[in-house]
Amino acid sequence: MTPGWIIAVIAAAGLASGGALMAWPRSTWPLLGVLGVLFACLSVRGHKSSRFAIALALLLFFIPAAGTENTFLFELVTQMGIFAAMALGLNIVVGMAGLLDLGYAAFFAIGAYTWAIFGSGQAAEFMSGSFPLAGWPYFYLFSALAIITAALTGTLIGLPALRLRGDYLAIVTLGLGQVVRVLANNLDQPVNITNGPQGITPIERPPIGWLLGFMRFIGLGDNPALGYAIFFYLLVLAVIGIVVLVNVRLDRSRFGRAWVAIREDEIAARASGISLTRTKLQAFATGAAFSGVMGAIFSAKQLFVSPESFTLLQSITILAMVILGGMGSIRGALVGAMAVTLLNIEVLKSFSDFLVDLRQSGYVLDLGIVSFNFANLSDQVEPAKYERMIFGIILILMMIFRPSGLIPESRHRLEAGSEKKDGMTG
Amino acid sequence: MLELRDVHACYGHIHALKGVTIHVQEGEIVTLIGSNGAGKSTTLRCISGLLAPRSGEILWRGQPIHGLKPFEVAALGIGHSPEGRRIFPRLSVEENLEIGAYLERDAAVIARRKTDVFSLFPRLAERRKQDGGTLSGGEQQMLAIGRALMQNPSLLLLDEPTLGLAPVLVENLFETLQTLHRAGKTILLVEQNAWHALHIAQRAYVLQTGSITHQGIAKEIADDPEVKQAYLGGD
Amino acid sequence: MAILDVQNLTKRFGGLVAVNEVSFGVEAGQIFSLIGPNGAGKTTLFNVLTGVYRPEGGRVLYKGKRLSGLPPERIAHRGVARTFQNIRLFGAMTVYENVLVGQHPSIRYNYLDAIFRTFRYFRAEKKARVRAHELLEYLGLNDRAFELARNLPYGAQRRLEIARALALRPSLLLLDEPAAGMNPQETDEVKHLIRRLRDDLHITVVLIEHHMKVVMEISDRVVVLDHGRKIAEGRPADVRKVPAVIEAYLGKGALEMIA
Amino acid sequence: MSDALIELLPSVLLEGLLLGCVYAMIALGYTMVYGVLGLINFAHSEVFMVGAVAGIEVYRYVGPHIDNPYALAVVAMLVAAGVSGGLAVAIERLAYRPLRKRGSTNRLVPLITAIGVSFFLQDFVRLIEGLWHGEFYMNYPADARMEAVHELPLGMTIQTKSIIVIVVTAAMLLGLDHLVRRTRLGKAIRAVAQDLQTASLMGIDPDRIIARTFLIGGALGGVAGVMFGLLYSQINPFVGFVPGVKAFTAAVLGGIGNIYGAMLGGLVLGTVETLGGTYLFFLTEGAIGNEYKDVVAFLILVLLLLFRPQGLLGRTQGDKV
Amino acid sequence: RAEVIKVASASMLSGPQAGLGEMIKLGVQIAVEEAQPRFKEKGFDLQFSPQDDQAQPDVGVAVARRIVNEPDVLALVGHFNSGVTIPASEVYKEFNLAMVSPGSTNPRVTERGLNNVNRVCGRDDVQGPVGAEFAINDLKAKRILVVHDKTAYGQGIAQAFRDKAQALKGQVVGFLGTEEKTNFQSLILQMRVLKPDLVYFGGIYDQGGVLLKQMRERGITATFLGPDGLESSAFIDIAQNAAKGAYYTTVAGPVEKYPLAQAFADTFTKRFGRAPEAYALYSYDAANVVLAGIEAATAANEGRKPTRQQVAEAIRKVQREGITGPIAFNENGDRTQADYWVVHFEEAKYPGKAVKSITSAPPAKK
Ligand SMILES: Nc1ncnc2c1ncn2[C@@H]1O[C@H](COP(=O)(O)OP(=O)(O)OP(=O)(O)O)[C@@H](O)[C@H]1O
Ligand SMILES: Nc1ncnc2c1ncn2[C@@H]1O[C@H](COP(=O)(O)OP(=O)(O)OP(=O)(O)O)[C@@H](O)[C@H]1O
Ligand SMILES: [Mg+2]
Ligand SMILES: [Mg+2]
Repeated sequence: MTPGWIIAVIAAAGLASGGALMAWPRSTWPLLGVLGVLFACLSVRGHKSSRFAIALALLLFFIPAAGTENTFLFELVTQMGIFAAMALGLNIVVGMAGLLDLGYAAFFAIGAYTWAIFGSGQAAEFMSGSFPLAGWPYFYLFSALAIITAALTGTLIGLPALRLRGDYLAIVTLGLGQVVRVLANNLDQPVNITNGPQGITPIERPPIGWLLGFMRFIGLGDNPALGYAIFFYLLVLAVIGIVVLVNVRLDRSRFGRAWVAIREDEIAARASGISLTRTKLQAFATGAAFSGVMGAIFSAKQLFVSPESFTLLQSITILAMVILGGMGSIRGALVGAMAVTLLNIEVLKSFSDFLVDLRQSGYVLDLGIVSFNFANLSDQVEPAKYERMIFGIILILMMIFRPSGLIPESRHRLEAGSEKKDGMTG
Repeated sequence: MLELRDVHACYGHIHALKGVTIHVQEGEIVTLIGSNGAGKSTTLRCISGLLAPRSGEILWRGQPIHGLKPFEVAALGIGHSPEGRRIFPRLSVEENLEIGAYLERDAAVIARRKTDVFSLFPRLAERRKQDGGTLSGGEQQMLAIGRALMQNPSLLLLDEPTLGLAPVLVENLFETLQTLHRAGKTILLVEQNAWHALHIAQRAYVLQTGSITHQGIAKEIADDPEVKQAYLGGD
Repeated sequence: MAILDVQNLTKRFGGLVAVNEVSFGVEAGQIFSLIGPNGAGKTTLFNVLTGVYRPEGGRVLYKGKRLSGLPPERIAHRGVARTFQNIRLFGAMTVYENVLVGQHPSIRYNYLDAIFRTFRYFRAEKKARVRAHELLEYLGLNDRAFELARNLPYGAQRRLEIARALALRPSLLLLDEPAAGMNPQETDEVKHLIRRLRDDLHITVVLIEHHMKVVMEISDRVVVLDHGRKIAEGRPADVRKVPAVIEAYLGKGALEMIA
Repeated sequence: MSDALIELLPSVLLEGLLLGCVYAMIALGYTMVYGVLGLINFAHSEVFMVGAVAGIEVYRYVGPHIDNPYALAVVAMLVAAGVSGGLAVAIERLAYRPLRKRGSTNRLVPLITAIGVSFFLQDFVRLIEGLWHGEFYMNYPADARMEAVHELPLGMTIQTKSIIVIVVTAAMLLGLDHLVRRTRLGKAIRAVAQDLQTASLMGIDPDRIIARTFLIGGALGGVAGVMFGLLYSQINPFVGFVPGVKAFTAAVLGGIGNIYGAMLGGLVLGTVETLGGTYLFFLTEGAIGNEYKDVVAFLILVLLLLFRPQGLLGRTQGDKV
Repeated sequence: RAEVIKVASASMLSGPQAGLGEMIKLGVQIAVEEAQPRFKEKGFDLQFSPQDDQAQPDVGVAVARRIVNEPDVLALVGHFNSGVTIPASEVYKEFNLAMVSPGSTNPRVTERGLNNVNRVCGRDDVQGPVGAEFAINDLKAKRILVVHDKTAYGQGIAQAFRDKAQALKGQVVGFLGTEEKTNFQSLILQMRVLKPDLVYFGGIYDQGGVLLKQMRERGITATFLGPDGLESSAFIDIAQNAAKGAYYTTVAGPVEKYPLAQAFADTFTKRFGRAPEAYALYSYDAANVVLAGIEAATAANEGRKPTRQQVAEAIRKVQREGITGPIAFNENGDRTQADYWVVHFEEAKYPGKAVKSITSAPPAKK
């Protein structure tokens, strides 16, 4: 258990960085501070309610307040949330059940297309009826449907995978993931279902009159652009909340234990009465479901889906989030998704913007012996071009210095903690 | 020949050896006994370089060898048949044995040693081509010992060689060890089967939670009432 | 009536007949031992009984119903538990969780119960936790409940395997060399434990063991295998006098030792 | 029409064989590293790419001095083998060995490292080539003698460079088989693969064996890179990815860790892909075609693995209960 | 201190298409560097902010959100892939940030009628038909095989080509998509059965060049025709001798007709040590349109820094002579009148020779 004063420090840091973010909503440093505090809230132990309160204050007050000035903040956190849900889903399959899945983006695609096809005019291409399905319940209905279709596909993909072990499974999921992408790219003929490489756009978003009303009420005006940014931010936060809750509850049930057991030793698990078929399919379906619902939200947020969003690279990125965070660890998956998204769309980009600015201003770095004029930097060394290279190096270093992830799985502490609580109440 | 001076070793925060001092003379059989988790295997792991001691010295013919890597220790002529057999599961029985003689390049010598092992464990000859991993528990144990013998080491470290062997084979094995001893081999033997081990060894050490509690001539240790009570099953 | 009835069981690996037309019956409440030289087919027989391998011939009846051909998890559900010759614990889980996993078939709630934490969930989990503690207590592992299984010393791991098997609430328990790697004192403890399992918990035990002390002192009945065939069966005192058994398995020294 | 299709078949199979040779050569690298470390070395596709680039540099700098295209191809392959082999060893040294030393047992950790290495190498090669030549799209120069077309029976034709590819592949495979099966090094590689610690007790230096494995696998990848360049001309720093994934698939298809499996898997995959790519269009009368060739390939993979979960030549786990 | 005005570019600077994306960035960079003195005189510090969208829609949207939240950025050149442009433009729309795409040719980019979205390139549904007319009327093609790269660009243009060719009573013997980048043997085997006399390739030069080279190696002699995706000296580098005799259609006119293009090419080569390729020309033009728009808006704003809204309106009204021909936008942001050229590689040498010019306007709004 972490001592109380650390929590106090975290709270103070949260207040400071949150305030700073409101004052300088476009600056990277306060943002890093806020995310650092969120990270701290996830990684320390005990003091559940204080940590929860700090995180909520940041997520529901400081970030939105700064976000009305800089909507990129909403975009950033929304993306983090979308990836976090996927990382949590994949964490069940790979981290807990130990089934290496390299085609995970397929479920995201299925969720995305489920809404994209019916939330746009696309469905009219192959069925009768009036599309898009705009208006109140449809988006939510189809998000639920996306959960079901993704879970069903998860089961289907899981079926042939059942007999396979380790890396054979990896390659089959990789293959089936590719098949889903190829289908999305090619099912524009003979019947046009997905509109192929052209993608589907525009996609309906759910009506947000209520939110705009509220925004008017608190004096934010009724700019729908801002409204939707806030809406998707809140929606993703809510969904993440549910996903985490479901994850934690499954983890501490016979289902979570069965997943870990088959990861550890299939033969011993079966001898303990655990059905491999059922357990693996449950893992696949649960993991897929999280991804599916985020797919539906993603398509509405982007207003556009095309097969390019669902590549092998995407699957691998999510896997990197899980491993970076700490395999099998729920909080690890959250942190991993946060870190990778932050790196990819904020830190690395800010860094290369910074270098570009240095170059354009002709800044001279003078180290006494050597001095270097940034204006002379060869054009081949355009920083923006090498973001992925830096990402690669970061991955390597992270793995070398924290091989078990940012927040490693800690089953013993988890059980010890919950046991103590049981002891107190019962 | 081999000497450990005040060796400490840890696994993470578990302090497994707390100052172990033992020595082995050329040509003797020394046995190390003690209950589960006493640190017997850990001692052997330290000698063969699988585990770096936290502090203390390990000397081989007067030279320090702690800090050497396992393959360097093996090259000095120390063979280790590890706990849990550790057969190469997807190499055949024969290949497992050949790997044991990795440091020997002379094919004729290798062939001769193989013949010796096969005559010691005829069952292995029968199963020459079978994958090591599919052998029965006891067969794997024979293979592990055979593999260590293939190394033809000056000092043989054996970690519970009788585990899972049928009684008749246990007997044979102890006889073999005595034969090896008579041929001049030096053996450091870790055994649960203390009665037998003390019977064939010259000297013995008793290890208890990381420290040596008794040491001396094997026969005397065997008669020590305390040891008798704890390790020889009462009466 | 026999609780376990093995009839003409045969298992081959390629050309090797690991279990060859073996038949025997185990009465409820017996401690029944399986001995024989290394590679005789004892572990393989266990593997067939628990569904890890499918037999090529013969069948297994358990409480009068056919067991052979079922997958391992179904056999476990029927109440047949086992331990493994090479320890197979869930290393990254705690001792306590290992025992919870062992109770899997008897924890009855569904997926939605787990997500919504219904009354059913709490009731079942509570029961499982209480029982887990009882079992750990019974095997003397209570003070290590929250250590990772892989960090336990060897002897404790063996006991944990037994605890996990007991968690299944078996009526038949198959133990594969439970005393391997134990010193004489610990071996004695195992012996008493097995007795208690039968006497307190009314579990029928089938035991593979090379420690003759254990086998001879606690078995009600012994079967001897060699090269996959049954070469002797009977009470311990009778079996150990059979020349073939002495020849193939016991050796002369062993006799002296027991005597 | 259908007569024309049947007449085409031998040619289709020949093309499949050629593609299969490239896949197989890359797959061997995957399989060797997998065999010894149990690691899917995703960075191998970049080792392959670097081989192809090294080959180009040979053509750029040595090409003008050597008039014999065959000798030049051999020099390019040798240099590429050296560069890629060295690179593979360096990757092992810098990225994977530190992980081993830290005692991490999670097999997915090196997988992520491999992906990091992959990202790094792609853009690093691009940076180097950009600074060096101002351009990072490269082309193998065409040489009339290499491109010469030979008539074969059954309407098949083959180019000189294709013959070279087939011959080199066959030679490499035989050499490798001998190495792994018969030599001391081969046995040591397999021993380290199965139990690194115990192997070291036998006097084997695992680091050295692993480095050599990477060296061999990397060299094969380098040769494959040059073969790829000769066959299909265009090279860039991102060219490794697709053949890499395919070759990995081939390695698994054949039974990962098994050298003949990698070979067979490569050939099967190359053939299936070419067959599907060519005939789907005609069989469905134009409804679908080439774009589904990967679907066909992967579905066949799934089907094969359903019936042989350990791959075509893989052995069932020797894991005894 | 001078007030800062930023022009951003967004294209893929990493990943397999990085070469193209880099050309776009460099084109803009030249234009900005040329304009910097002009802006300085008026008291502005003109800066350039290149961004990498990795050719991925979700990265593109994130980049867009970053750009719109940087107040100094007044306009943007980009994106390239229509699949990225469309979702990103929805973000720009919300913030009235004008964008001029150098290469998104998909009709939907402009068909949504957004007043901040413009492009200087052609449209698939114009360029494809131009190619079809040329194939049927001038080349007298009898059996046409259409191949495309399964991207929004390639497939879109190939479809438009096919539809027009069929409308002109041409026989299209096959319509094939492939994601393959290097090994086109199965397509070539199909050609041996289909026996086309013209192959239309909807896609980019890095694939087209390889396809053409392999076709010729295997003795397929059909005429090769493609869209402006083939416009690159690299096409020749890849296809080598096989490039001889190939055709492509483009909006970028021949150098001899547009002397400005030659000057640009010289500057570019001097600055970066290599020759510009098609999309550098387009992006240079796009950047100049953007800069002209900013200057016009500044003038209208009495020399003060204009708002994005003002810049967007000004850009829509720009009329100027670009290096790819005259540029003016219609109410959708398409070029009003574009001259399409057919270019022929008489030798395996870049640039080829313009053999035909067809003037065409974008189709009326549906
Ligand atoms: N890998 C490990 N990680 C953590 N602790 C370990 C590890 N290996 C051994 N230990 C601990 O170190 C102590 C000594 O173990 P060691 O294996 O040397 O005992 P031993 O005397 O060989 O016992 P046994 O008779 O059971 O083989 C034990 O308490 C054990 O729990
Ligand atoms: N999966 C397998 N493939 C091939 N042969 C096997 C397999 N499993 C067991 N065997 C062989 O079957 C025979 C019986 O093995 P089993 O493990 O049943 O012996 P056991 O009686 O348990 O011996 P031990 O007392 O040594 O454990 C052995 O010779 C073994 O080599
Ligand atoms: Mg031990
Ligand atoms: Mg056994």
